[in-house]
Amino acid sequence: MESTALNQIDYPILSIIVFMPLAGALLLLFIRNASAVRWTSLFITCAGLAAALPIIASFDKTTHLMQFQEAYEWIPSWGINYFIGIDGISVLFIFLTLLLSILSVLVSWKSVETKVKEFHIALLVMETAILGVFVSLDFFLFYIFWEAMLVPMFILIGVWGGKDRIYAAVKFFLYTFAGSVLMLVGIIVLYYNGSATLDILALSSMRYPFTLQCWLFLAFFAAFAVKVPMFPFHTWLPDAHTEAPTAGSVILAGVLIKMGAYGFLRFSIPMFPDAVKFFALPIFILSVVAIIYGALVCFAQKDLKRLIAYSSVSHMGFVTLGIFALNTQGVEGGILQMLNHGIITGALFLMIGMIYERTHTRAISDYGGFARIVPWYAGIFIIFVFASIGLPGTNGFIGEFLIILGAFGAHKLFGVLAATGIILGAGYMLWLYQRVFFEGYKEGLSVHDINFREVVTLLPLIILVFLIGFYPDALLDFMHPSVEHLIEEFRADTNGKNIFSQYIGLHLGGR
Amino acid sequence: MTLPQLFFAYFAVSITGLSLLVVTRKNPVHGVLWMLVLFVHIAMLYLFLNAEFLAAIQIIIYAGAILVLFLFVVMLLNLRVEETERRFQWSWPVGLVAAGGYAVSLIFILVKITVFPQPGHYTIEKMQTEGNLMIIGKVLYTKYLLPFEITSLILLVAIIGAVVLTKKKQE
Amino acid sequence: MKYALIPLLPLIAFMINILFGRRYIKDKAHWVSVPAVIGSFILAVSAFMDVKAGNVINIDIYNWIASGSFKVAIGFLIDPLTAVMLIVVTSISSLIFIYSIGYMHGDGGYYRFYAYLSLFVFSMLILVMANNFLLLYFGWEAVGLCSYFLIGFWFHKKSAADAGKKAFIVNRFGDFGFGLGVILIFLTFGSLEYTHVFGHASVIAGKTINFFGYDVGTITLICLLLFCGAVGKSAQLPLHVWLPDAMEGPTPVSALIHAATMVTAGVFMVARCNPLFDLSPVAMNTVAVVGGVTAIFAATIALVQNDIKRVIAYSTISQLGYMFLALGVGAYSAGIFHLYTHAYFKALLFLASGSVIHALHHAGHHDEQNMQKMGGLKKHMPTTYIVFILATLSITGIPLFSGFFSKDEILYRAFLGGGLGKFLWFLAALAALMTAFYSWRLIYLTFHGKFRGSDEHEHHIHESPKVITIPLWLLAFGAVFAGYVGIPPIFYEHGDRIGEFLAPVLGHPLGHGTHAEEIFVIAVSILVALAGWFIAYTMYLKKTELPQKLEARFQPLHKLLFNKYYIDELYSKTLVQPMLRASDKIFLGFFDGRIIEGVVNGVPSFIASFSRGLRRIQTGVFSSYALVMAIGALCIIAAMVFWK
Amino acid sequence: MVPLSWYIMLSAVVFSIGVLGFLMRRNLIMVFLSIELMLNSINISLAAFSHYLQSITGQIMVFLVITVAAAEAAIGLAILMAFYKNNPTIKADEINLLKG
Repeated sequence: MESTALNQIDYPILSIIVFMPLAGALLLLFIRNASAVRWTSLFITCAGLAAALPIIASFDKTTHLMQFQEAYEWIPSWGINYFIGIDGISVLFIFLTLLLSILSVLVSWKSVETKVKEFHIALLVMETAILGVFVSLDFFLFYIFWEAMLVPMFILIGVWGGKDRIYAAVKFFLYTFAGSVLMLVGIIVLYYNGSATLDILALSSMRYPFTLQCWLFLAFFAAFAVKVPMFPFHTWLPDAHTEAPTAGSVILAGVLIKMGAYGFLRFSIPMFPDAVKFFALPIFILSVVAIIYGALVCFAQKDLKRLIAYSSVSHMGFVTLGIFALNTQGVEGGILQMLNHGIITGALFLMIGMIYERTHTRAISDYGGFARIVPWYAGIFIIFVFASIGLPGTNGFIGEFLIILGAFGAHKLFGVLAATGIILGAGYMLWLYQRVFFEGYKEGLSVHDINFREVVTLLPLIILVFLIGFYPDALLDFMHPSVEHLIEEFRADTNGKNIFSQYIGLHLGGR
Repeated sequence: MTLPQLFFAYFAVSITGLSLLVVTRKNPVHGVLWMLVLFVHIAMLYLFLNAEFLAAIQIIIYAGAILVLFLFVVMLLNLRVEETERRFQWSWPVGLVAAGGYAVSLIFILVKITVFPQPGHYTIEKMQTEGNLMIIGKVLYTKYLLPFEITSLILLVAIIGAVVLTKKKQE
Repeated sequence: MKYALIPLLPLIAFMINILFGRRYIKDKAHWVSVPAVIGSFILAVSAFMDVKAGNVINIDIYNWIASGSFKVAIGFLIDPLTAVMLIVVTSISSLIFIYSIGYMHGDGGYYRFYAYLSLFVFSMLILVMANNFLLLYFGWEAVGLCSYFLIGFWFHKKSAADAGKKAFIVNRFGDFGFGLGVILIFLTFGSLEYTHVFGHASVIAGKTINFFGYDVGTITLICLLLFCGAVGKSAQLPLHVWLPDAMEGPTPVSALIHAATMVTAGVFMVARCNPLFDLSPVAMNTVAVVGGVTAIFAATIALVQNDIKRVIAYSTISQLGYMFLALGVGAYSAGIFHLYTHAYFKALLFLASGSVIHALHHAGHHDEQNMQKMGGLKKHMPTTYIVFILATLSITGIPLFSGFFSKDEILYRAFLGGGLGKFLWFLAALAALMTAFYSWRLIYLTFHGKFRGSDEHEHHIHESPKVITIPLWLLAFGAVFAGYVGIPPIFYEHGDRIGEFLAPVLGHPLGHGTHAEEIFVIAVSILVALAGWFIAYTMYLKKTELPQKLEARFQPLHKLLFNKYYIDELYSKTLVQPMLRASDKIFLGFFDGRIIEGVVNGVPSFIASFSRGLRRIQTGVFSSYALVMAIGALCIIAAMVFWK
Repeated sequence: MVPLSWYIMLSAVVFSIGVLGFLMRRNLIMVFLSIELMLNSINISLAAFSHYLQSITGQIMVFLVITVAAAEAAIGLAILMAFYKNNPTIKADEINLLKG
C-alpha cells in the first residue's frame, strides 16, 4: 500500500480550497444588499481559484500517488477518516470546477434578480460539494459530498428554473438519487468485505471474487451511468438542462455530469477490473449508441438548450467509450474530453443564457440572422460550435481523436461507429448555427451585442479551447503517470493487453 | 362428580351463556344489565378461588361503578334508533370465524401447558390464617409499590381526561 | 526555422483582421493581408531555392500531443513536392488577394473576407507543409472550415448558408474515412510521421488485418481510407455534390479555394502517400477508376449548364478527375504537374468570369451568372475576353499552352497502363472532347453574338479596373507558360524538369512506351481538342438554332444532365430526409419519448396508482382496522401454536 | 377438586366471546362492553392461577387490571360522549375519521 503521505505544501491546501466556498456561503448569510452579495460571491470564487494556484506549481507530474494528502481520524470506531488527496486524474477537475464557478457567478449577474443571496449560497455550497467529491479518498466522505451536491442543484433548478422547473428538478433528483442509493449499498458491501475500512486507496488495492465484483460493479454503475448520463439513463438531462438557470446548466454540464465518468475511473476500474472486463462490451455498445443516438436526436430539437443537452449525451458517449477502451490514449482522451466538454458545453450554455437574457426565448425558430445583429456574439459562438464538432486546433479534436484512436485500438468496429458521430455532430451543430445566425434575418430586431462582463466570462474558455487545441500536453502531462498506473494495474489484474481479448472468438472485429 | 365440580359446572355454563347474552342483546341497556348478572357470577367464582377481596371489588367497582357509568352513558345518548337498526356489522361472519379461531388457539395453548412453576408459599392455610386482605395489602405496599403508585397516576389521568373531554368548549 | 513564418504570416494577418477589422481596419483590410501573403510567397520562393539546392527541411517545432506511445509533433517537412505546392499556393493566393481588392470593394464584410482568406492560406500552407499525418489532418480540416466560412460569406442568403454547411458536412464524410485511415496508420506503424511511415511501408506490405470479419490487406485498407478523404476534399464521385454549390461564395474564393488550391489537397495527399499507394494495386486502381469516371461524369454535366461559374466548377471536378487518374496509374508527377498548371488556368478562368460577373453586377444585371443572358461582351471587356481565350486554349489542351503538356502526360501514362489504363484513357480522351466543347461554348455564349440582356444594361458594362485586370494578366502568363517546365522528352530531351524535380519524392512513372504510341496519344488529344472546339463553334456561333433542336430531340438526356443526374435529390431522398424524419419520429418521439420516458415516468405513476389503490383499503373505519388487527394477532398466535 | 384447566378453558371461551362481541357489534357502547368482558375473562384465569400456584401475584394483577379497566371505561366513554357531540352517531362502521 502506498501510504507515504505526500504533501508538498505545509498547510492543508485542499481543505482550504474545498471549504472556502462553504465559509463564503455562511458569510453571505449576513449580507443584505444584492450587489454586495454578487461581489462577495465573485470574490470568494476567485479567491478559491487563486488559492489553488500553488497546486500547479508544486504538483509532482512524475508520480501516480495521491498528492497533497490530508488524513485525520473522524469516526475511528467505524474506520471513517477525513482523508483527502488528489492525483493526476482529479487535479484538472478541481481547476475546471473552480473556473466554472467563477463564470457561473458572472453569468448570473443580471439574469438572477430574485432571491439573489439564496442563489449564491446554493452555488457556493454546490462548489464545495463538487470539489469535495473530487478530493475525497474516503468512501464515507465521498458519499456525503456526492449526495450533498444534489440538494443545491435541486434548489437551483427548482427555484430559479424555467417553466417546468419543478418537474425537471424532481426528475433530476429522483433519477440521480436512485442510482446513488445503489452505490451506497455497494459501499456498505465493500466496507464489510474490505476488513471494515472505507479508505478508497486501500479498497482499490484489494481483489474481490468475480461474482462479487460483478454485483458491486453494477451497483456503482447505476450511480455513475445515471450521472454521466449513459444512453438509456439520459432523459433527465435534457429536462434538467432546459429548465435550469444558466449557472445551473453550466455547472451541471461542466462538472456535475463528469462525476459519473470520474467515478468509473476512480472506483470501478481499479476495484473491479474483472467485472469491467466482463461488462466492457455492453458498455462499449451503450457508448456508441449514445454517441449516434444523441446526435441523431439533436436533429429533431427545437429548443436551443435541449439540443445542447442532447449533444452532451453524444459527447459523454465518447467519454465512456474512451475510458472503457482502457488503453492510454482512450483513457487520456476520455479525461481530456471530459474537460473539453466542460469547457465547450459550459461555454455554449453560458452563451445561450446570455442571448436568452435579451430575447427571452429558447426556441430555435425564434432566432435567425443573428450574425448581423450580434456579430461578436456570433463570432464567439462559432468558436465553440467548431470546438464541439471537434475541428483540429480546438480542444474538442484532441479529445475525440484520442478517444477514437483508443477505441479503434480496442475494438475496430466501435471505433468506426464512434467516428460517424463526428459527421453527425457537424451536421446538427452547423444546422443549428445556420438557423440561429444566418438565414431568416428579421428586420428591426434590436438586441445588444455582448458586453464587457460577458466577454470576460467567455474569454478564459476561449483561451482554453485553443490552448488545449494547440498544446494539449500542458494538461495531458498531469495525467500521464496516473493513467499509466491505472492501466498497468488493470492489465496486471486481468492478464490481458486488450480489453476485448475475451471476445476474439466472436469475430466482431476485435484483434 | 364432586360437589365443587358441580358448582363449577353451573358457573361455567352460566358465565358462558351470560356472556353470549351480553354480546348479542339489541338494546344496550339489556346488555349492561346482563353484564351485571355476569359480574355477580364472576365474583362468586372468585370466592370459590379464595379471593374474597377480588370478589368484593368486582362487585363494588365493576358492578357498582363501571357498569353504572355505562348505564349513564347509554341513558345520556338516548339511542332510540338503535333498536330498529342492524345490531351487527356487515363483517360479522369474519368476526365470528376470528373469535372461533381465538377460542381454538387459546384452548390448544392451554392444553399444552404441562409444566407449572413451583407452588408459592401462599397456601390456603396461610391465606386463611392471615387473611386475604392483609396479605394483599402487605404485598401491594411493599413488593408492588411502584405499580400501585402508577395505577393511581393512571386513575388520576383518567379522571382529568374524562373531565376535559366531556367539558363544554368555551366559546 | 524561418520557414515557419510561411504559414504564420497569414495567421497573424487573420488575427489582426478578425480582432480589429470591424472597428478599426474596415476597408483597409488588404493592407494587412496582402503584404502577409506576399511575404509568404517570397519565403516560399526562398524555400524552393533551398530545396532545389538539394536540401530537405524536416523540423519538429514542438510536441503537440503525447499520450502513451502516441506522439505527434507540430513540425514541417519541405521537400520538392511541398516546395511546388508552396509556390502554387502562395503565388496564386497573392494574385487573388490583389484581385479581391477590386472585386470585393465596398462589401460590408470586407475585413471579414480578408480575415477568412488569410486563415485559409495559413491552413493550406499547414496542410502542405505538415510532416506528419495528424498535422496534415489539421490543415485538411482547417481549409474545410475556411471553405465553410467563405462559401457562406453572404450568409444572409439561404442558398449560401446551405452551401457552406453542405460543403462542410459532405467533406466530413470523406474526413471520417481519412481520420480512420490516420488512426489505422498509427496502429500499424506506431507513428504518424511521414518519414517513419514511408520508411516502414514495405515492412507492412502483405500483412492483412481482420476487418468486420474479412481479411483485408492493411496497406490497401489504409490507402482506401485515406482516399476517402481525398474524394471528399477533391470533390470526386460520389462526394462531388458540394463543389458546384460552393460557387455561392465570392468568385475569388471559388478561384482560390475551389479551383486552384484546396480542392487539389486530395491530389497532393495521395501523391504524398505514394509509398503506401504503390504497395496496393487495389487502391491504385480504385483511385484511377474514380478519377477517370469522375472526369467524364462531370464533363457531361458541364455540357448543358447555364451558370457560368457552375460550368467552371464542373470543369474543375473533371480536371481533378484527370489528376486522380494520373495518380492511379502511378504517374504521380504528372498528377502534380497537372495540379500546378490547372491551378493557374482554372484560377484565371474563375477570375475572368468573376470579372464578367462583376461588370454585369455593376451594370445592374440581375441574373448576372446566367450565360443565356449574356453575349457580345467581347467588345465591352476586351482584356477579360483575351485572358479568357488564353485560359480556354490552355484547358482544352491546345499545343504550346500549359494545359496541353500536363494533360497529354496524363493521357499518355494512362494509355500505357494496361487494359484498364486503355479504357480510362478512352474515357479521358472523351472527357477532353467535352472539355473543349463546353469551354468554347462558354466563350461563345458569353462574349460572342449579341447581348441578350436589356440595352440599358449593355450601356453600363465596362471593363474591370486595373486592380482586377493586372492579376488576370499575371495569371494568364502562368496559364500559358507554366507548362514549359514539363515538356515531354519526345520534344525536348531534358524537358520534363518538374518530373525530375519531384522524382526524389514521387519516383519515376513505370513503363516506357514507344515513340509511336506517344505520338498517337498526342495526336488524338490534339484532335479531340480541335473537334470539341469545332462542334462548339458550329453550334453556338454558326447554327445557333442547333442547340435548341438537340435539346428538344434528346429531352430526357438533357434533363438528366441538366439536373446533374439527380444525385443531390437522391442523397436528399435516401439519406437526409429519412434521417431527419427518423430523428424526429422514431428516436425522439418514439424511443426517447415513449420507451425511455415511458419507463422513467411509468415507474412513478405505477407507484402512484398502486398506492392510490392501497389507500382505498385504509377506510378509516376503526372497526375494520380492529378486525384486521385481530386477524393478524390470531395468525401470529396460530402460527406459534401450530408451527412445528 | 376442580382442575385448573377447567378455569382456563372457561376463561378462553369467555375471552373469545368478548372478541366476538368486539368484532361484530356496531354500537360502540357494546364494543366497550365486550372489552370489559375480555378483561374479566383474563381476570378469571389470573385468579385461578393465583389460587392453584399459591401465589398472591395473580390477585394483585387482577387488582391492577380492574383499575385500568375503570380508567379505560372512563376515558373511552368520555371520548364517546365528546365524539357524539360532533357527529351524532356511535356506529363503529360509520366512523371513518381515521381516513386521511
